[in-house]
Amino acid sequence: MTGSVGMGELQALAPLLVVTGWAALLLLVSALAGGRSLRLGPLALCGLLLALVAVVWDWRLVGAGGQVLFGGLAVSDRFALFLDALLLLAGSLTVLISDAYLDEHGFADDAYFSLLLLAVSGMMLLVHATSFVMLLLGLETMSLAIYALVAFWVGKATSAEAALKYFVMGAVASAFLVFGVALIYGVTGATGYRALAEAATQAAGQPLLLLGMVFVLGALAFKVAIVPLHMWVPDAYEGAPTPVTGLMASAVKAAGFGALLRLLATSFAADGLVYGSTGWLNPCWTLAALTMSLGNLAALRQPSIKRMLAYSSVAHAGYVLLGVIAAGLHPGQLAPVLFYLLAYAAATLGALGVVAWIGRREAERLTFEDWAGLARHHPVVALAMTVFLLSLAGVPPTGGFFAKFYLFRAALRDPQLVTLVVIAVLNSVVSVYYYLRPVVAMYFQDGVAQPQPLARPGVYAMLGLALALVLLLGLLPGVPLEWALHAQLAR
Amino acid sequence: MTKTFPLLWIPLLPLLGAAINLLCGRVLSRRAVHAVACGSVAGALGVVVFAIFGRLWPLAWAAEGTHVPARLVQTAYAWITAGSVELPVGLVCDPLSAVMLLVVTLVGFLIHLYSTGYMAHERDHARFFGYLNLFTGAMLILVLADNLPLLFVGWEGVGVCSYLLIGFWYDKDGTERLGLANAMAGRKAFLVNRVGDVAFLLGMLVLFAATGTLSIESLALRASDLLLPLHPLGLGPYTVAGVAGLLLFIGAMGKSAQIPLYVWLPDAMAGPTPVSALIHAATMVTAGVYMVARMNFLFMLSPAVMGLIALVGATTALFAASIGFAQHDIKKVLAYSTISQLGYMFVAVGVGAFSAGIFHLFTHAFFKACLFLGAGAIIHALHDEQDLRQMGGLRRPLATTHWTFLVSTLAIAGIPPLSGFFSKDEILWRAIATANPALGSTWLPALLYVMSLAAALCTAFYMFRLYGLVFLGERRGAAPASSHGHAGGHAGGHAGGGHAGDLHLPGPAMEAPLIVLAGGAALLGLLGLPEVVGAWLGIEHINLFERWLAPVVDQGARLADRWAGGHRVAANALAESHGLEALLLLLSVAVAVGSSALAWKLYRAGPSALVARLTARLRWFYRLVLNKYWVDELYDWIIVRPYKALAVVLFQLIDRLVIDRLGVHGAARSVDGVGRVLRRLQTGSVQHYVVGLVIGVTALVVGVVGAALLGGGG
Amino acid sequence: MLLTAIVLLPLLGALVVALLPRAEERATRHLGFAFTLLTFAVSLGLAAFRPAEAGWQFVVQRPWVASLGIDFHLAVDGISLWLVLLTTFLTPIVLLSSYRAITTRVKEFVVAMLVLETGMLGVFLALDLFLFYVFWELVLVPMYLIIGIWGHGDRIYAALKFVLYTVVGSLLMLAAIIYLYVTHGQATGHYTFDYPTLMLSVWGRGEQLWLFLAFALAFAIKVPLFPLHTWLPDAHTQAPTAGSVVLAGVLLKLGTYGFLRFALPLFPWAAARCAPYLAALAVIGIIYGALVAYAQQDAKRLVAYSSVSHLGFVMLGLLAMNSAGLQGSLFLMLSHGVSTGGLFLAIGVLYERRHTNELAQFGGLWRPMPIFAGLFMVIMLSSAGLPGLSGFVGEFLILVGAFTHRLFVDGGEQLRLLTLPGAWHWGPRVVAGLAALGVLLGAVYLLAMFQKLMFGPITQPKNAELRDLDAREIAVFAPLVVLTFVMGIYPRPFLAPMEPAVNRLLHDFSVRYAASRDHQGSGVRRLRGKLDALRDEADQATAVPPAPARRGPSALPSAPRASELPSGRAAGVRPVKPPLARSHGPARGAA
Amino acid sequence: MVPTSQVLGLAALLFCIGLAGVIVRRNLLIVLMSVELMLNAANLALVGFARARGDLEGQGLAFLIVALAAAEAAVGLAIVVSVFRSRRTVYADEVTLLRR
Repeated sequence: MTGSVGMGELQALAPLLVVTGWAALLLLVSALAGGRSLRLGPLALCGLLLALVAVVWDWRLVGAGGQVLFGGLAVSDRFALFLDALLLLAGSLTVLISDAYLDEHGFADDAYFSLLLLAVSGMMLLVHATSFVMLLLGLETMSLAIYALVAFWVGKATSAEAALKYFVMGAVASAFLVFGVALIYGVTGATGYRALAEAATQAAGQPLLLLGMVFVLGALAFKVAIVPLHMWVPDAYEGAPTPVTGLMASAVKAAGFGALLRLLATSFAADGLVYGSTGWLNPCWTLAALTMSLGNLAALRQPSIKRMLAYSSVAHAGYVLLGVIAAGLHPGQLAPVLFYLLAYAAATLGALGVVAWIGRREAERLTFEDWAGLARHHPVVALAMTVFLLSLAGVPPTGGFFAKFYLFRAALRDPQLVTLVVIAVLNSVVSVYYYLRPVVAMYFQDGVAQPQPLARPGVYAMLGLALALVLLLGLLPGVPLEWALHAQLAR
Repeated sequence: MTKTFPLLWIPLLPLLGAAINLLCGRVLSRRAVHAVACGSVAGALGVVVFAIFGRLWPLAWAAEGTHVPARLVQTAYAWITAGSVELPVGLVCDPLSAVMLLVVTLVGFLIHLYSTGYMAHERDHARFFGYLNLFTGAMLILVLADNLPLLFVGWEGVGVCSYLLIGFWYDKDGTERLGLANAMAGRKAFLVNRVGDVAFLLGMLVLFAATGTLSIESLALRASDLLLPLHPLGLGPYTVAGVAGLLLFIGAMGKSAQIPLYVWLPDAMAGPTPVSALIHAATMVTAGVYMVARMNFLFMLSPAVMGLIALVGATTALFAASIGFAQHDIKKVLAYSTISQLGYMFVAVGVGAFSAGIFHLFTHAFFKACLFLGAGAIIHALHDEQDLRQMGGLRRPLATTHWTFLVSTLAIAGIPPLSGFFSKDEILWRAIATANPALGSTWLPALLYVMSLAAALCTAFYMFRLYGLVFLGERRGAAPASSHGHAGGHAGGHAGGGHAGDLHLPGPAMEAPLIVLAGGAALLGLLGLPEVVGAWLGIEHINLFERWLAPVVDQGARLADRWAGGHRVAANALAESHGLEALLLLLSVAVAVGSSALAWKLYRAGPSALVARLTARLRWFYRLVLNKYWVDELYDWIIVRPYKALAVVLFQLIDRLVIDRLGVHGAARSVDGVGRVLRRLQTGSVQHYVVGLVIGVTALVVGVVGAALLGGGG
Repeated sequence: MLLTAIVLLPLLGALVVALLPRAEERATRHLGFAFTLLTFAVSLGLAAFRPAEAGWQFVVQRPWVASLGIDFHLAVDGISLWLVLLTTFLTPIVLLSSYRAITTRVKEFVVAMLVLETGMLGVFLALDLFLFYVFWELVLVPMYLIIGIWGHGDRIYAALKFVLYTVVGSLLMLAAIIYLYVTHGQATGHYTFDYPTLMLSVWGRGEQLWLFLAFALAFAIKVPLFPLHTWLPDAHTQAPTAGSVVLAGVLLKLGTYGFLRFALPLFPWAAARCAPYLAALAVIGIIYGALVAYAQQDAKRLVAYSSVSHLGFVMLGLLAMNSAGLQGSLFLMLSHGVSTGGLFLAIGVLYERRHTNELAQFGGLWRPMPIFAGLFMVIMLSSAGLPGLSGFVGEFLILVGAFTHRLFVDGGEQLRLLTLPGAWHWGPRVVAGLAALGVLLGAVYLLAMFQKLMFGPITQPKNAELRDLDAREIAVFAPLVVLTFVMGIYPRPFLAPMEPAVNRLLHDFSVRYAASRDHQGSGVRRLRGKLDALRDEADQATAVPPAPARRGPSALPSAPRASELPSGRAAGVRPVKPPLARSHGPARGAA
Repeated sequence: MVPTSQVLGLAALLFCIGLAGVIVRRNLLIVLMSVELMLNAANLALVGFARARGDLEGQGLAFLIVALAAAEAAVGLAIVVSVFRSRRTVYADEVTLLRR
């Protein structure tokens, strides 16, 4: 335990507190506002940015060692803070674009933003959690808020359906999680990661423990859409309001992987649980291969760009998993995963942002035909979209390329992963094909009618930021890389 | 005996002329174009004359007796240097190249002059003269080169020029048939030559690999390397000299139209007649002979190849001559006669009589050029009529042409004392008087002699048939309307020529060259009187030509003595007896005169009844000869068509089907198929998804926990 | 500095052009053209190149991503010198030629062209493998757009085919590059992509084979080598003239350059094993390309196949691995860039006038357009390898190189790079002989094409009143034709700077081969002893001595460093699947 | 005094029943209830273990989960209602607009 108890913890908690508080504040404001719809977007943005400041502030505060919170239930270390920053960034971008999106599609925005902030706070809790209690709390906060956001498209059948599927699957998943927690608790008597870590080293081989581990990891794998637990993704992503889709693709995934990494690196780090036929590395190898391949292959033939991006997010989960495996083989190697999550978040948010931009109340314009000839009428946005797609495909000089390179680099440190890297490479080849389909439509084909996109400053600001981020990560990756390298787990 | 001399100017002048005419010919006046063209060649001629008689001659005198050839050299600059390859632009003028230089520049100049009249009505004459100059330049490079790659530059350069000049009338009279036919002929010439050139290239590679140099002089110094054994394709062993010599000779076959690569030359007559005279009679086609003589040391080291050369030469001579019998196109007759005469030259070099070969080349250049130019004058006069059956009785109207033509005909027929007689007889004599150890020392000379003699017989006959059909008897065939004729019409600047009836008479620009060449054809034989004459007159070395060339062309014999010992091409027992030589001399005279007289009798007044009966009697032979033994058709069937077919098949089968359809598209389609299947799995029912989730988790459980249980909870 | 300027000027130009209003088409064109001209002018600064020196010159080296040892490292030597100049020379010509051809979305076109130029120059100049790869991929996108937007016919198919073909190779190459980087770092503790530094180590034979194949695939596709060539005809046929010219003129050379610079010297052992097969493919390509070209009805497609044939020559020269062969290859690369580029320009001229490439549509063009015909003929003859023009020099040297191929490496072992194991006397001489056949076949299809276009009477009335070249077009062709003559008549100045660089490369190859021969097993091994030559050059290359900042990991917080310390070399590529064993890497206690 | 193993067995049984319910029942409301059943199975296990170990962590966790279950139920019902509003059905296999 560190010396400073009360005050230090509060400071370390500042980002979380700000976001949660702000969510409540927004709720309050909208309640006071009564029926009058007022634009809470800017307010929400302020909250997120404030939290971002807090994160920067904490970064120096907690130092490399990190700061334990609530007597070990959670921790505030640079790993968590890095992800916090990522989540807040993703949240801010979502907020930026949501404002226009909401009144375009006629949502009642009273609860939307507070839900959004709530979701973000849940995710932050998720990455800070060092005990199953906090894990559950964070997970459920996040999930419930997201369910609601997905269903937010009132009167739109697909929205409700998406929410339903996500919810049912999610509920089952959390049931597995809880049961897994129970089993682990039963075997080791531990609900905190550290305690579990010690206990697990003794009880490494025990079937019940392994069963519990599988359930817990399975539940998290579900959240980050690892094949075969991915089947909800395309439907939920497609049905949800596009900004929410962006949030799910970027933030939820990041948070899920954050929790997964922390759990694996602290609790399930005992050799017996990591290596060999009973370790988690082994199944992860298979899952990673499956996830990349299936995600990419299924994306090939999608008629809807939104759905295609959904599958692409599945594929990227596979790449990240590759990074997780590398981290498992070389503990401490978290930077590749973090950097990848960041680059992917920027690119996918941008791409979905364009999807949101082009869609109007009367027509969501998701098919490739709808995009034909876009480059003629809106060259800049078309270029931006191209950059996002290239980044997703991992073509230099974009962030996606550098992230992929950095990931492969980490993986190739270990000869055992060469095959998996080759599989990943071949997958990237496949992915190039479908990532280029929108480009073909935008540049090589001529559109029937000139689209009237959602031309609002918020939207353009969001796209501009995403674009800048993608290019920055590609051209000057040095600085963010330093941060990612410093983002170590508390020890 | 070596001096430096700015030889570069010799090829440079014509090349500059070409540049001027090709770049800005269309803005220059017709007169200026002519001036540039003829002027540049005349300049080259001037330099050559000065170089030879002013510089080389004294050297040669000084070097008399020694085996060191007199040489003028110049190394302009380093051309290609990479790794072990070091090729300068080095020029050398020794007695051998001197002869060629004289021929090329002198005959060349005359033909340029002639062309100013002949092409007077041509629309883009600037292009014509540009090409002609370009050719002259390339030919001079070929002659002067002191290393093989540079020689190859000229070698292919003249090929290109002939390609361009044959196809000069690429849209002749705007008629589909003729225009394309001309272009095709040009292409054929270039490609058949390329076949030879590839062999030539390989020959150079072999030499370089064996000796590490391609400079002709240093190759001669590496005779020992040239005798190293070689196993091409694991066969052999052959000597380097053998393999390289064979390859180089194949190159010569192409350039000098020997069997089996002669087919392009007859078609090449599609070009303007001066071109036929310059390129396809006097100079370019003799490049092969020149090259063999130039590389004599190489060939002398491999008797087998020498024998092959002689045989090919003799066969070609006879074969082509026989075709000459029955051709109706005046230029075709001359073309086949050219082929046959080239055959003679190869017989000569094949039996090691290099000087004799070059001598025949020298005389042939004059009388054949004269014949072609004469034919040109005739065609010109008859408004592009080339068919012998439409001619006759031109003796009086075309007096000058007639006389010069007659002289040249006598010369080529081998009637003494005209030049052709001496050069050809020298060859015949050396053919029988030389033994080749590789191919039997007795039967080969006999065979060569007989074939050559037969060829001589044919030559005399068809030449006089030609003469008779053109000049004697009465004019056959309707006089074509004056309107028809050259593109551009006859109005306007007529190089001094006038009209007689429908005839279109040559002007002085055309007649002067004829006279000069005829003079050459008549007298130049005296430079190479046979030894037997010398014996009678009691003069040593009466054969000036041989004396002049000896230092260069005997080099091979010396090297062969040194390295190959007895195993070399050398004079046989017969060579000593002047009696036999005299006898054979008389024999050949008899043959020439006899067959000439026969032809004269048969064709004095157009084709006589006897001819008709003969052709009727020997119809199959006549048809065979008339259709040139169907060689073109044969090649078409065994080479051209299969090649086209193969190309199409490869494209459709390999590229389109195997690689694209099966390979590329196949892979794409299979990946795509997987994608479709995966989409099917997404049924949309949430409960199926839950099943998927359960399956996944169960699989993990089985994987991990199962392993643990089996592993005894290790 | 100079090199930085050369590489980045076009990019700057692209940015500037991108800011112009799209209405200003003329201004856009002129500005773009001006920028390419400027680039060319600047690149003439390379005249200060010291031809006698083998080493790197004009070195630029700045850290880019310090923590990973990625540098912005450019340098030029006798091998890349002319390729750079070729690029800067061709691009303005191409832009000029496109003035009338490209009428839609001019701005995008100019931008794409400029970006493309930066990419190509970068590939030739980059000495940092990471940087090299970035430029390599940077070339892809603009070319893709050029084919897809301004192409004709089945352009989308062609564009996709081009990209996917290329990506297949390049991504595997990326994996190989990273593997080099990681293994080198683990063995030496010095994580770097620096090519001269990597040249100081050799990899185990097994690894070399896979790495070489990964590199070779990427390059072979670009070249393109025989079975991988089918993207080229489509790309050429559908691309706009400008695209085809750049594609044939420069892009294809990226592949051969890659072989020469990276694939062969980095993995000499594997290269020696694979060379015979590559040589066989090259020869097949020479003959096959020439044959198939003859079957084409479409002029562009015909020339495309001619490229396959010519690049086969280049590959053969590279594999001959002797001074003559390599210099011949480099020279033929230039000559092919000029002549084939010229051919595509010429066909483009016809397309502008008649909007077709069908040979059957033409004939007798000499009458209406004599100037054009003349220039076309010179270029055609050069492409046919006529002595005295540029094509011959390269082909001749390559044939000499291949025919006299005899390679002895350190320790006197003789390598037979052109002899297929077990094939009946399939030796250098047969290979060269077959290749020489290409000289003949080349003339066959080129003359056929020329005749179909130019000779015979005019069959289509449309052709009767075709304009001859105007001043602008002559200005486009003149430099090419002049260069064709110069390179053919006085090639020495072009060859001179190549010699030392080529010899150095040969020396490196032989030393590195010997080293990897003695290096049983797998893993990285630093070259010691007789490597002074290599060492010196590496030192002179890294003018900026590796500062601690560039040693990457050591500058980082404890955890990563602990794990990035030179590990005990996880040996070789072990059978991968299950179970994943504990890595022999860093002691996990450190974490 | 029931041994922990039996408690665990019962919990597992309940969990499986709940899972089966989720998979086979068409009616969404019953699906929701099945989910609750699964959560409670977990709770049972927790409590059982807690008793066996005699510490309170398990109990606390159980309480938390009860709360979460309640929240989930609420959101779930809301979603089912909105589905019913838009589609006029509560049968899972009829809600398949999004597929392929």
